Amino acid sequence: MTDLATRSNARILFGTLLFLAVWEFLGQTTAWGVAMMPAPSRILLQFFADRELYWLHGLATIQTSIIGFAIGTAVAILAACLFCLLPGLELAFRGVNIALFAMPAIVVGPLLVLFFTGNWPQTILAALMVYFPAMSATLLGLRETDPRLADVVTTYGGNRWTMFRHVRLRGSLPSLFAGLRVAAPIAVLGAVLGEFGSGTRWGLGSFLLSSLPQGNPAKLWGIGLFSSAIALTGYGIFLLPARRLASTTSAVTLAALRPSFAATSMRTRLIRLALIAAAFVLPFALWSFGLWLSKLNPIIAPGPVQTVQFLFQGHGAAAARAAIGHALAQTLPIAALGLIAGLAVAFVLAALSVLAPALARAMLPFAMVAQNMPLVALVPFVVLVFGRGTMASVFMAVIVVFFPAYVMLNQGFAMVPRAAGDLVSVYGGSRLKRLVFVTVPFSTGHLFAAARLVAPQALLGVLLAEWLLSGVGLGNLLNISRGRLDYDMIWAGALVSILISVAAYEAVGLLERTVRR
Amino acid sequence: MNALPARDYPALEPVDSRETRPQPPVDLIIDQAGKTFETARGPMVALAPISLKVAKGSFVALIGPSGCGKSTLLRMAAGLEQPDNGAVLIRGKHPEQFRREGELGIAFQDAALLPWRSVFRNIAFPLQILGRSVKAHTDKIHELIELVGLKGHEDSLPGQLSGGMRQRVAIARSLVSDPSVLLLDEPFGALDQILRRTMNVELQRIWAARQTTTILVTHGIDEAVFLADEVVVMQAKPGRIAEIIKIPFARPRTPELFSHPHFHALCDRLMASLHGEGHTE
Amino acid sequence: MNALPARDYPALEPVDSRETRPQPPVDLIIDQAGKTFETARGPMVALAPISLKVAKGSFVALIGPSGCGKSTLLRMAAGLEQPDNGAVLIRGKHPEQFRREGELGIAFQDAALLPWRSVFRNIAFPLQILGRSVKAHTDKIHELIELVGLKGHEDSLPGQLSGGMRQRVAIARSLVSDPSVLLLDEPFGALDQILRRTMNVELQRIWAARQTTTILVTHGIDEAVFLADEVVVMQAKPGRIAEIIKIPFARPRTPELFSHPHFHALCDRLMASLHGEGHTE
Amino acid sequence: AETTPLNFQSIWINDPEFMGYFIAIDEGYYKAEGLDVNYIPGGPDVIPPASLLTGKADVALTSLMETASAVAEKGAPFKIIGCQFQKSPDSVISLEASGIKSIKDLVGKTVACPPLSLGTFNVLLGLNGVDPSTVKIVPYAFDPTPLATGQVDAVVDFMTSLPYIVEQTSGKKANYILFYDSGLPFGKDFVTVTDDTLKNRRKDLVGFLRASRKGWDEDFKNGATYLKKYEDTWFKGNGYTPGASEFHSKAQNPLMQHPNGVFALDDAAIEHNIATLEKVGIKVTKDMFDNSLLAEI
Ligand SMILES: Nc1ncnc2c1ncn2[C@@H]1O[C@H](COP(=O)(O)OP(=O)(O)OP(=O)(O)O)[C@@H](O)[C@H]1O
Ligand SMILES: Nc1ncnc2c1ncn2[C@@H]1O[C@H](COP(=O)(O)OP(=O)(O)OP(=O)(O)O)[C@@H](O)[C@H]1O
Ligand SMILES: [Mg+2]
Ligand SMILES: [Mg+2]
Repeated sequence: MTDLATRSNARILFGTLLFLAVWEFLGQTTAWGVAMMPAPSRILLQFFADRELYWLHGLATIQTSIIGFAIGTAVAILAACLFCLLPGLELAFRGVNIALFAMPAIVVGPLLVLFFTGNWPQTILAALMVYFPAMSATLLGLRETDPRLADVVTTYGGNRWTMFRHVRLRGSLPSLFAGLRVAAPIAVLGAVLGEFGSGTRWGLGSFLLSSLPQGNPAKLWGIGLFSSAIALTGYGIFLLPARRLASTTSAVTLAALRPSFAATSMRTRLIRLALIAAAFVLPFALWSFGLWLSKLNPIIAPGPVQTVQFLFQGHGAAAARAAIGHALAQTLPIAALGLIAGLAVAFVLAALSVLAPALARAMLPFAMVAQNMPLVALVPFVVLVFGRGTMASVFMAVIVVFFPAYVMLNQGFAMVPRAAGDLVSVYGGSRLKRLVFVTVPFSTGHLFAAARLVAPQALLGVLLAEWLLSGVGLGNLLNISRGRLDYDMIWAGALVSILISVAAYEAVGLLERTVRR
Repeated sequence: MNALPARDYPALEPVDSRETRPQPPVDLIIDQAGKTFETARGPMVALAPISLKVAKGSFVALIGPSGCGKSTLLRMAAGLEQPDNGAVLIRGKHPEQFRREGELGIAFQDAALLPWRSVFRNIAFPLQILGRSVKAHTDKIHELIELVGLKGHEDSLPGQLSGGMRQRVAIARSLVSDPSVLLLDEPFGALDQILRRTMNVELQRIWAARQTTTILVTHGIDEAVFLADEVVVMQAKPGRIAEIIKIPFARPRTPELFSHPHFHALCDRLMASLHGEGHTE
Repeated sequence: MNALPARDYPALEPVDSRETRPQPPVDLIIDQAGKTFETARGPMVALAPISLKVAKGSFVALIGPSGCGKSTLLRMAAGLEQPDNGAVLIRGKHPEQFRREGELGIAFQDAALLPWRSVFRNIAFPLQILGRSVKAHTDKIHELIELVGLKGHEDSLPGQLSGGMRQRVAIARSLVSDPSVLLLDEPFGALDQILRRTMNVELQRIWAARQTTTILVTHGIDEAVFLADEVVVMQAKPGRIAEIIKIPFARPRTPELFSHPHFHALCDRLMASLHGEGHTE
Repeated sequence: AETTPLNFQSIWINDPEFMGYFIAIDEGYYKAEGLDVNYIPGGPDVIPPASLLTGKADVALTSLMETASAVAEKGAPFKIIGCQFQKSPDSVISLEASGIKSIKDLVGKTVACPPLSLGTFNVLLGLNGVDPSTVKIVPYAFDPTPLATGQVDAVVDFMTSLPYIVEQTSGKKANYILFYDSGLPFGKDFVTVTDDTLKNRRKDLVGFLRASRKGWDEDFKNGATYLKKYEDTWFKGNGYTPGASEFHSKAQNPLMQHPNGVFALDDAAIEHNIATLEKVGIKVTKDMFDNSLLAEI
C-alpha cells in the first residue's frame, strides 16, 4: 500500500516537473508564451528583482487577509451557532445573509472606500466575502447530527442547548474546518480585490494594479502566484487537522436514519410566513437604516424607495427597466451555465479525491492557483484560450464557483462512515462504484449545501467577466453606470442581482427538499 | 380513562401478586397507549393500544418476536415517541418531565456512542447533560468501566472497540446517573454467554441495591426468567402484550438457578407463550 | 512459510477429522496472520499471529469472549484489514482478488444498511456492485425477503425497521449474490429465539444446498454446535485461537438435536473451553 | 503657524500624474498657505465626486463626464475651479506598423476601450465619420499586452505611459491620436469642490490652487530631480521604472502647460468642454465652472 502511494507520488512529481518543463519551453520560445505565459524562470527572476516590494506588499496583504478572515469567520461561527439554536432567526436573516454575499463588489468596493480609511476597506471586503461560506459550512455541520445521539441527549432531559453544546458543536468541527478552508483563500482574494480598488499604497492588489500597465507579464504572474501561495498556505493550515477530525467525528456504524436535515420545525405556518416576510423586509430595513445612519447623499446611495421608484416611476423608469432587462438577458444564461459547469468541475475534482486521491492532491494546487490568480492578470490568457465570448465568461464563472463547492463536497465525501465503504469493498466494488452508490448518496446534504453556496457566486463571476472581458451584460451596465455616477442604476442593478441570487438559493433549497424527502 | 391528570399519583394496584409483600407504588403506567407510524405506504401499526403497570422497584422483562414493538414501547416510556392515544406516566409524570429529573437511565438497542468521546467520557456524558460534576463521579465511572470489563480501555474511542465492547459502554452509561428507573433495550445482545451471565448477576445486584425499577428488553428467555419479577410476553402484527408471567424465585438469585428444574419449566412455559400457545389473560 | 505464493493451491490437509470423507480442498488459509492496531496509547494487539484452515464447503463457527478478535479475523478474511504479517488466502487468492469474483458474501456485526435505500434495494446492493442485473434477480430477492420474514416490508427504509428486522435485511443481503464463501458476524444477535432457530435451520439448508464455505461468528454455543462442522474457540488478551472442536453430528441436523444429550454434552464441553478450561492444542 | 486641514482626493494611485501636488506637500508650499493637505490617493473603486458628497474630501480631481452628468442629471452641487490637463491625455494608441493615422483608419479594426470611455469613444467615432458598428470594441483593463501581442489593433488609454511601455516590452513603436485633436476637445483632472466648500473656504481653495501651481511650476523646471527623489518615497512600489516615470512626466507637461499657468480655465476652454459634453449628450451650463478663484492667485 505504502509502496503504491510512493509510486503514485513519484509519478505526480514527475508529472509536475514535466509540466514545468513544457511551460518553460513554451514561455521561452513562443511569442504568445513570452507575452502571456512567461516561463517559470522569468517569473522567478522578476520575483527576485522585486523581492523588497514583495516584502512590503505581501506583508500588507497577509495582515489584511488575516484580520479580515478573523472578523469574517468569527461573525460567521457566531451567527451559525445562533441560527442553529434559533432556526427562525436563520430564516428571518436569510435575505440579509445572501444579500451580503451576493452584493457585487463593484457596488460594495466604492462604498467601503467612502466610509473607511487605511486598510479597513479591503479588510472589511475580505471579511464580507468570508462570512457567508464560513457560516454556511458551519451551519451545515451543526445541523447534520446523528439522530441516535439526539435520542441520548433527550432521554437525559437535555434540551436544544445541551444538544448544541455537547453534540452539535463538536460534531460540526469537520464542517467548520471545511468552512475555514474555503474562507482562508477567499480572505486573501478579498484583500487583494480590495487593495486593487481602494487606492491603498501597500498590498499585492495595489502592486498588481500599478504593475498592470507595465506590460511585464512575468511580474503579473509573480504577483498572482505569490498571492495564490498565501491562499494555499491558509488552505493548508486548516487541512492539517481535517483527516483526524473526520475519522473521529463520522459515526462508527451506519445510522439507520439519515441525519435530520433543516431543523426548521416552525410551529405554525403563520410563524413561518411571518419569518419569510421578515427575511424579505429585513435587508430593506437595514438598507434604510444604514443610509439614515450614514446620512449619505442620495445621489450615491439611494434608499429602497428611491430605487424602486427609479425602476417603476417617472420618465426614465421604462428605459431603466429595459436596460437592466437587456443586460440580464445576456448575463443570466451564462451565470446558469457557469453555475452548472462550476459545480461539475468541483464534483469531478472531489470525485477524483475518492477515485485517485494522489492525482486529486496534485491537481488541487493548480485549481487553487486558478482560483486565486487575480482575474485581471488572467484576462489576456483567458482571451487567448477562450476568446471573449460565452466560453470565456463561463470559464471565469467556473473559476469563481468551483472552489467553495469543491471544499464542501470533499468534506461531505470524507464523512462517509467506514462501514459504508467496507460494504462496497467486500463485493470487490471499484472506487467508482463506491462513489456512485455510497459516497454521493451519503453526502447529498453537502452536495446541496455546495450548490446553495455557489448559486449566488456564479452570478458574481459572470459580472466580473463582463466587466473585464466581454463588455456586455449586467457587469458592464454597472461599470458604465459607475462612470456616469448613475448610482440609481447601480443600486437597482445590485438589487436585481441580489433578488436573483436569493431566488437561485431558494430554488436549490426547494430541489433539496424534494430530493431528500 | 384516556388522559390521566399528570400529577395524580395513582392508587396502588399491584400487578405483582405476591400478596405477602406490601403493595409498592406504581412507577410506570402505560394506559391504552398505541403507536402507529405514518409511512409512505400508509399507516403502520407498531403497537396496538396496550396497558401495563410496573411497580416501583420491580424488574420487568419484555420478550417477544422481532418487530413486535418492544423498542417502541421502551421509547414511549422514555418519551421519545408520543403515543397516538392513551397515556404514559412515570412516577405520575409525563416522561418529558420525568427525564429532566435525571432519574432515568437508558441503553438503546444500538449503542449510540459519541464517536469523538473516549470510553470514559462517553460514560460521563449523561452526567454532563444533567449538569452534574464529572469530577465528583470519576471513581464511580471507573467502577462502572471495571464492571463492564473495559479496564484499560478508558481512553479508547468507539471506533477502536469491538461491537460487544461498545454495547458494554452503553450499559455503563445507562447506569452512571444512578437512575431509579432503568430502561434497557437488548443490552447484552452482543455479549458472549459468560460475560452475559456475569452482567446478569451484576445487574441484579445493582437493581437490588438501589431498588431501581427496571425494564429489560431481551431475547434471552433464561435471562428474562433469571432477572425479572415479571416477564411481559409480546406478540407481533399488531404489536401487543400476549401474557404477563410472574417469576416466583426468591432473591437474590444465584447462577445455580440456571440449572434448577423449576427454572427450566418456567423457561419452557415462556417459550410456549412466545410460540403463541400461552393462555391470553 | 510467511508468504504463500498467491496462485499456489494448497495441498489437502484436512482440519476435519472424519477420515471416511474424501479430503476436500482448503478454501481459506490463515497463516500466522496477526493484527495490531496503532492507537494513541501505543499498539493494541487485536490478534496474535494465528493460523486456521477452512475446508471447502465446511461450516466453521467462531466463538469467544467479546473483544477477542472474531470480527477482526473475519474482516481479515474479507480483506478489509491487512494482517501485520503472515498471509490470508481464499481459494489461493488474496482476498482483494477473490472478492472481485463475487463469490464472497458477508454480514457485518452491525447491519450497515444504507439509510436511503429500501429493504429491497439494500438487499439488491451487492448485485449492483458486482454489476449483475437486479431485474433478473427480482424473484430471488423476494424469496430472500420472505426467507427472513420481511414480506410486506420491501419498501420500508432502514429507519422504519426494528433492530432485528435490520439485521435480517443484512442476512438476506449476504446471501443475494449466491456466494460460495460466506462470512457472518453475529447475524442472529438481535433475533428472538424462535426466529433464530428458524434462521439456523434455513442457514443449514442454504449451506448444504450450495456447499457454501461458511464462517459464522456467534455467541450462541448451541447455535454453533447445531450448525458447525468445527467450532473455533478463541480467547482474548491477546486474541488467539484456544481450541478447535469438531462437531460429529450427522447432517442434516434437525431441531430435535437441541434436546439430544450428546448435544448438551458438547455444549458443556464448549462452555468449559470458553472458560479457559479446555486443553490447548 | 496655524494650519487648517484640507482633504484632497486624488483620482488615481501615486504616479507622475500628481507630481506637482507631491512637490507642494514636500516643499511646504501648502503649509505656507496655512493648509495642512491630506492627500488621498485614488484607485478603480475610488469615485472622487462621491468623496466630495460624503465630505471625505474637500477638493477632488475629477473627470469631466462623471462630474457633468452628476450635475446635469442628479443636480449634484459641484463646481469646477480649475483644470490640470488643458488637453486630456485620452488617446487612441496603436502600433506604428498598423498604419492607423487617424480615427477614420479604425474601420474594421479591433479596439480595446475601457467601458467607462465607451460612450465618449463612440461619439468620437461618429464625429470622425466612422460608423461604430464597423469597429470591433472589446473591454480594456489597463494591460498593454493585447496591443503588444496584436490581439487588438488599438487601445483607448492615456498616451502618458502606454507608448513607452509598448516600445520597451515589444520593441515596436506606438503612435497616439489625442481625442482632443479629433473633434472632442476637453480637459482632464478637474479641480472640483462642492458649492458649500466654495462658499465657506474660498480662501483655502485659492491657497490650494496657488500652492499646487507652484508645485507644478517647480516640476516643470526641476522634474528630473524630483522623479529621482520620489522613486523611494511617493512612487515606491508603484511599479514604474525610472524610464517610464520620466517618459510620463515629459509626455504630460505639454498637455498641462498654459500661458496663464497650470489649472487655467479660460472662457474658451470652458466653451470647449461644454461643447464636448453636449456632443456626448450631457447638457451643462457655464455655471458648473468657476474660474474666479484662479484670478485671485
Ligand atoms: N419510524 C418508524 N416508521 C415506521 N415504522 C416503524 C418505525 N419504527 C418502528 N417501526 C415499525 O414498528 C414495529 C415495531 O418496531 P420495534 O423497533 O418496536 O420492534 P422491536 O420489538 O424492538 O423489534 P426488535 O426485537 O427487532 O428490535 C416494526 O414493525 C417496525 O417496522
Ligand atoms: N480500529 C481499531 N483500532 C484499535 N483497536 C481496535 C480496532 N478495531 C478493533 N480493535 C480492538 O481489537 C480487539 C478485537 O476486536 P474485534 O472487534 O475483533 O472483537 P470481537 O471478537 O469481534 O468482539 P465482539 O464479540 O465484542 O464483537 C478489541 O480489543 C478492540 O478493542
Ligand atoms: Mg428493538
Ligand atoms: Mg465483533
